[in-house]
Amino acid sequence: MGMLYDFLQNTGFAAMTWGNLMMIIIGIIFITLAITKDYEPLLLVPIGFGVVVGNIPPVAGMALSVYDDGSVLQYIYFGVSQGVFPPLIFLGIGAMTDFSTMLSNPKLVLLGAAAQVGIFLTLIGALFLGFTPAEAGAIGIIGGADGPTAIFLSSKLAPHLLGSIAIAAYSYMALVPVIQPPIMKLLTTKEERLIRMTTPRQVSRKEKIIFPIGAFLICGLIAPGSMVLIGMLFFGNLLKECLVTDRLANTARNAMIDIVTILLGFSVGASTAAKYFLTSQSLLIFGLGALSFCVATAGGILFAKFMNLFLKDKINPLVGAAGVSAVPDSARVVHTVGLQEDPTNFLLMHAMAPNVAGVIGSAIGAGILWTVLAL
Amino acid sequence: MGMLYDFLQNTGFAAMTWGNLMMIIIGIIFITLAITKDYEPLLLVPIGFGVVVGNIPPVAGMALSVYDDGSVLQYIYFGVSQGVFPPLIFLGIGAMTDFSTMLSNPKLVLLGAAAQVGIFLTLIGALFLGFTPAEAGAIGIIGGADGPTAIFLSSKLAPHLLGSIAIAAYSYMALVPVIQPPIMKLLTTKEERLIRMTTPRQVSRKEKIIFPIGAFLICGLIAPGSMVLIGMLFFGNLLKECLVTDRLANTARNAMIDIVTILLGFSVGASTAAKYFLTSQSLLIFGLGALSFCVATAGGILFAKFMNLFLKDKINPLVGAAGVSAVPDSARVVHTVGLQEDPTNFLLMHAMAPNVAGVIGSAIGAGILWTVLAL
Amino acid sequence: MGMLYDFLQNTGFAAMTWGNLMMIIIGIIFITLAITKDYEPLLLVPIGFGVVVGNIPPVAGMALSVYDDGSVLQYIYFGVSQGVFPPLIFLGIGAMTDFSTMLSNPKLVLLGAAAQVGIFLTLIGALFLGFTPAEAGAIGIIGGADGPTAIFLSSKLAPHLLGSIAIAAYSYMALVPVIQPPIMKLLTTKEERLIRMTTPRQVSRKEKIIFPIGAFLICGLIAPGSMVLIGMLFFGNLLKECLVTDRLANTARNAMIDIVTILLGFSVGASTAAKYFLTSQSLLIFGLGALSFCVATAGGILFAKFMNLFLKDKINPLVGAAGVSAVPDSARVVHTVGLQEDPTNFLLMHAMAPNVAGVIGSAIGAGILWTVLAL
Amino acid sequence: MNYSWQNVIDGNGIGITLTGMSIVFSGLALISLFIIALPRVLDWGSRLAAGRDTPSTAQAGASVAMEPSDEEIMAALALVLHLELQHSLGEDSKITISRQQRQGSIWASAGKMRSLSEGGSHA
Amino acid sequence: MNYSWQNVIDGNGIGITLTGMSIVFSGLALISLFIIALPRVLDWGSRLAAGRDTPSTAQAGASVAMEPSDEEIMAALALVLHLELQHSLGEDSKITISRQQRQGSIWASAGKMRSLSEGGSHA
Amino acid sequence: MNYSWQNVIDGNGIGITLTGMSIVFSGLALISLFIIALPRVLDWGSRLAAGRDTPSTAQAGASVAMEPSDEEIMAALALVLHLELQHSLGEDSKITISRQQRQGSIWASAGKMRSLSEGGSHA
Ligand code: NA
Ligand code: NA
Ligand code: NA
Repeated sequence: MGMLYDFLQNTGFAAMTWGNLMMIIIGIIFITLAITKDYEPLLLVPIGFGVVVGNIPPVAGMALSVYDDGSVLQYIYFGVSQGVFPPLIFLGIGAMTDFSTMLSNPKLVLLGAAAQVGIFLTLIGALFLGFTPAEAGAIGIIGGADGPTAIFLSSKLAPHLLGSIAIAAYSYMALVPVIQPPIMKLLTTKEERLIRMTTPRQVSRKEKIIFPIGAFLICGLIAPGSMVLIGMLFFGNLLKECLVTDRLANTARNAMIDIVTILLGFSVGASTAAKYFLTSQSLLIFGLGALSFCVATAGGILFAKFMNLFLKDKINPLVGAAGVSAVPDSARVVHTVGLQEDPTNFLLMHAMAPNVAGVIGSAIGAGILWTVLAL
Repeated sequence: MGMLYDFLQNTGFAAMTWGNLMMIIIGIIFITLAITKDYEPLLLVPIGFGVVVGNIPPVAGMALSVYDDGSVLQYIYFGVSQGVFPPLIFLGIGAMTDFSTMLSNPKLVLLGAAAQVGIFLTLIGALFLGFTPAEAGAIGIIGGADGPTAIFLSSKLAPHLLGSIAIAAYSYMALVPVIQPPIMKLLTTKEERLIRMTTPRQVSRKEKIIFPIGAFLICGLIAPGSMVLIGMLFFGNLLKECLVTDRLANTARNAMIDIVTILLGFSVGASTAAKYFLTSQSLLIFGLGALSFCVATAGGILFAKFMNLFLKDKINPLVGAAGVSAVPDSARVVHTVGLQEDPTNFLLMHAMAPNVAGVIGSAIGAGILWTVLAL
Repeated sequence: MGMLYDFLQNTGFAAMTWGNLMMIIIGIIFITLAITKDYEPLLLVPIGFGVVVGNIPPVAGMALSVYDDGSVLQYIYFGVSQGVFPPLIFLGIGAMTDFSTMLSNPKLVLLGAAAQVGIFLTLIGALFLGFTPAEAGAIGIIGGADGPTAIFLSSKLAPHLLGSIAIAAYSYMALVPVIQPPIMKLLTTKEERLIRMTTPRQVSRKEKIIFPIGAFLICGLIAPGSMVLIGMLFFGNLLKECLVTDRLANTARNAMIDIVTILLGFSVGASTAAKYFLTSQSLLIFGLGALSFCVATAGGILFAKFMNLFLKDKINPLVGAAGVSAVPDSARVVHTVGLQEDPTNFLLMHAMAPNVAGVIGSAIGAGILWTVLAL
Repeated sequence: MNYSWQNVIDGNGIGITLTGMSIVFSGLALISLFIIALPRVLDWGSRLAAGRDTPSTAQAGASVAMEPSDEEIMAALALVLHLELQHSLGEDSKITISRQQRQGSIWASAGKMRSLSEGGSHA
Repeated sequence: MNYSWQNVIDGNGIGITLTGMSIVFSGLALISLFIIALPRVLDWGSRLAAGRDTPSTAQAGASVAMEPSDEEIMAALALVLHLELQHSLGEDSKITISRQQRQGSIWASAGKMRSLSEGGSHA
Repeated sequence: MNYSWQNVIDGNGIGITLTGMSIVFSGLALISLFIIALPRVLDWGSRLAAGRDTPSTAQAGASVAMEPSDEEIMAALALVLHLELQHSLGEDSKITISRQQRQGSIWASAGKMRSLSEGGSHA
């Protein structure tokens, strides 16, 4: 019976900490929110279950967790820790994204640049709080509101904070419908929210095919650090738009992205063992993350108002809020807030332009931060 | 012509051994049985062809076989040797398993525990025959009647026996319709085989969603070594049951499990080069494996009869035989044997409950053996 | 502003070389040809975009390109550099190939052997030009007209030439409709081109199932070096033909081959950074590659004419040109050239026999070269 | 190899077996209890949520749920029939589960955008 | 950790922010210019190809293209309706994008061969 | 690099070529012989199984099988037509092979269970 006693000493019940319990409850809350509120279920369900799995107390000497050499979870987590999964997800996103809203609204692209101010002001905030420059860069990218980009940059600049940054990024992306509307209403007048925008022109197949190649060259040459993320995004988009590689585009946006999403979400979740995750740093990161989403939203809206000073065809400044990316939730939020003022003013198509531009903008931002801070 | 002569010296014809020839014939028999008898074709066809490929005599100095560093087959076999493939298969199985038969028949769950006696008695037998404790544990798991679990535990406890254990496990799983019926008839009376069971209650969506999380916590905390296998099984099941991640569940149970099954089966087969496989140990393992399936079947049936001593609503003891797992073949066997006695007594739904419970039971067993024997 | 200046020093605009620019244009030409001319789009689009990505000038100190340790692209390229992707592609090709044309035309199989003379004469040419024997073998395999085989052998014999050899092989495969017709017309008379071949017999399911196993044993035993490629090809074919593993065959020829094709094409393209690619060696390789396709085509045609000296049922010598593989383009070319002479003479089915035999022939050739040159 | 019971004793075979079977039974017994408790807790929770004013209908619903609907009896019969036919018809009668795709969350709208614009008449 | 502006200065936070925002804006502004230029260059190219004899119709075509077709207005309305309904109907009304397979290039003919021979009456 | 026939001799180019072509021809000739022998062996096996009492019908069947059925001639014509049309219609006329799923073995019954219970009326 000594063996039974020894074994029971090694069960999770014996080694359970309050931290583990708290994290397991957080994981279950993620799953519950995903199922009942439909907040980003494709990410929050895998992450939530991963959090539960990652907080089963480990047995000393057994290779179980993502932090134990040679464990299965570590092999899966390898795609996260080396930054391999995010570009593959971008490949799939490229193969399902239609850039034609952006092609027909070129001036709205700048709103996707303005919202990236959230990245850099958060970086300043993180520096102020005492994080190292590399850590501050990785924290700032939460303001990019783009999960794969945040994971990619964290894996390069601050692997020890990857779990917190990824969880913060995905949490706030899920909470975009809660965070953005008050800021949008605060910074715009009723007249501004009623602005109707002109119907965009149509885009030819040729433009759609040439766009991903040209845009990749611009991004890759101006910020080579963004080459892999942006390259995969536009590669996927070319597979989709060129029409002769439909079967590849279909696999990229179905089986491939699904497999990577499952493995990425689950293993990111499993990396949040209480021992590594429940630190004061994580708390600061969550605070800075909330700040970054607010700053980014404000940045987009205010820049839209600034552009209106010079434009004849006014932009509805609500559309600026979609510049934070968080595709497509922030565009939907813009649409919904617009409908509240005028039920016949459909902003969704207009909001998609800064929305996808914001993805490009934050990937460029990540490339810059990587180059500046890793060298 | 010297070169031609040298080359011919390196062909497989020249280096062929009787062992290789015998293994090639075994591989072809596997394929033939899979095709003509429909015995587990998704596993026996890949394994059989892998056996044929793995027994082409190697060329000294060339990296060809799973045992040669840097060979393609070794890279594929990596997922087997490190235990990565089995949890991924469990993810897919979770995404295609409906636990509602079990949720509506909670008492039948215990039959899935009883059948695991096959694991531990086989372990004792293997120790008796002189295997080391770690080897004995890996051999015992054949009695779990679950291929991925057997491969996972062997990769951790006795990698040098992995091929034999995997082949034995899959062979006997394929032979379940041959092995179980005589034992079932021997241990039950005609009256017992005629017992009709009450229609199970229906299960709500909420129960189905909460079940995988709760059941994972129980298993993970009581036997942390089973965390990865059980975690993936219930993760897959949550993806399926929560309804908001259908696309992930679909990919997990289609493209993902297919890819892993192809690579796992083929490379396990290819690891059975005669030189490593045709040993007296393999023969003993096959003997112990047959024993373990018989013991497990008997364990399930006898425990059902034991439970009937206390129950008002009697269990048909045939259903106990489904506790060995070998999903879904042993449940089908129960159904078929039941129909032979009474063509209107449909036991399939009842048998599925201990059947899936047996999967959980043997994964817990594997976790315990890993913890006890690897430390 | 010093930082901005430093950053601009690190942009691609600053580091761009004429070589990079030229390669980017070549990449764009590949994409354009694939889209407008439908030349092998599934390969040329990924390769072309990869060439563009791989020629964005790298930033010193950052792990970006396939040549930088720990970069994402290097992890993806790993499947190419270790030869893992080509066998997986062969698995998918096997699962989509119907060998029944070959089974019903056994004598045409020899044409697939004759065309492999292109491999060996090119090897002699490469030796003459001063390449080492291993390099010459890798260059010769371009004459096999089979992309995965060329990549596999290059990764084993001459990794530093892999990019050039792969690009040459795929380029000429895309250009088969341009290269072959003049040679075909030059080497045949009008009477020969008008020969009608007898309708082939039908093939039973049993033959189709036994064929991949028997043919694998012949190839594997006679040239063990071809074991992995040929093994995967016939494994995939068995999955398809045995009918009991349809779901595996479907995944192998859809999701699995698509994922591998995307990653292989993109990373092969990305390995063509001007610095490594634009060498006089690459130029010689392209020259030898063109030669090899011509020699292979001529070999197939002339051997068909030679066989006609002994046969009562004459072979249309055009069919010999399909022996170069380049499945299915060279068979289509044969069909088209045949129709030009006689619009009612359908050669496609006849041409498919040497076409698939050519795949087997060049894989055997690769196995021989690997064995002879790597030892 | 020498066959002997001493090996079993040295390898602590009995201890492992007793420990193992105890834990396996405990684990599955806990799951069994969890399954038994789950509908009761959910029922109690939903009654709590409903303000305790309709306990009778909730219970009625539960008892109704104990009996399978005609639809399900038909489905069960169809399954059995299917399984029987499978034996006689062999491989070609295997079921085919059609693949359903569901675009969710992040990518859903991108998908919608796409189908919208590709449905147009341009290019 | 000590909170202080000195950290920001030491970490060159201002410099990074100014550099970063400049590059991000430059990048997206260049993309914007590229998008603006693209249809003009294509238009100019196609007019060049057409021998400059039909500039008026090309321009007419361009202006026509500025207005959405009835078909597209319908599609947009359908989208909006769909998005609204989604809120009220919940998860089960998510769109399903059917999977289309396309066999191309290398494997296309193999696929054709297959469908041909499997469609036959033999075994 | 220096171009010379000496390189070829040093690299044993002729030997490799002769060896290589011999082996390639041997391999494919063996496959050819195997293919020729296969139907005869199978035929002989099935006649052996049938007790040698119906050799004439077996041979008759074989000769019938030599001629393609109407169905197959139609299929061949359709293929050719299809290939021709492909040239004129371009990319949009590419074939689409629909994806068929088959749930087998281990997971088949799980799949059936699923479709059964999900088809029911409960939650
Ligand atoms: Na962004
Ligand atoms: Na079991
Ligand atoms: Na070839």
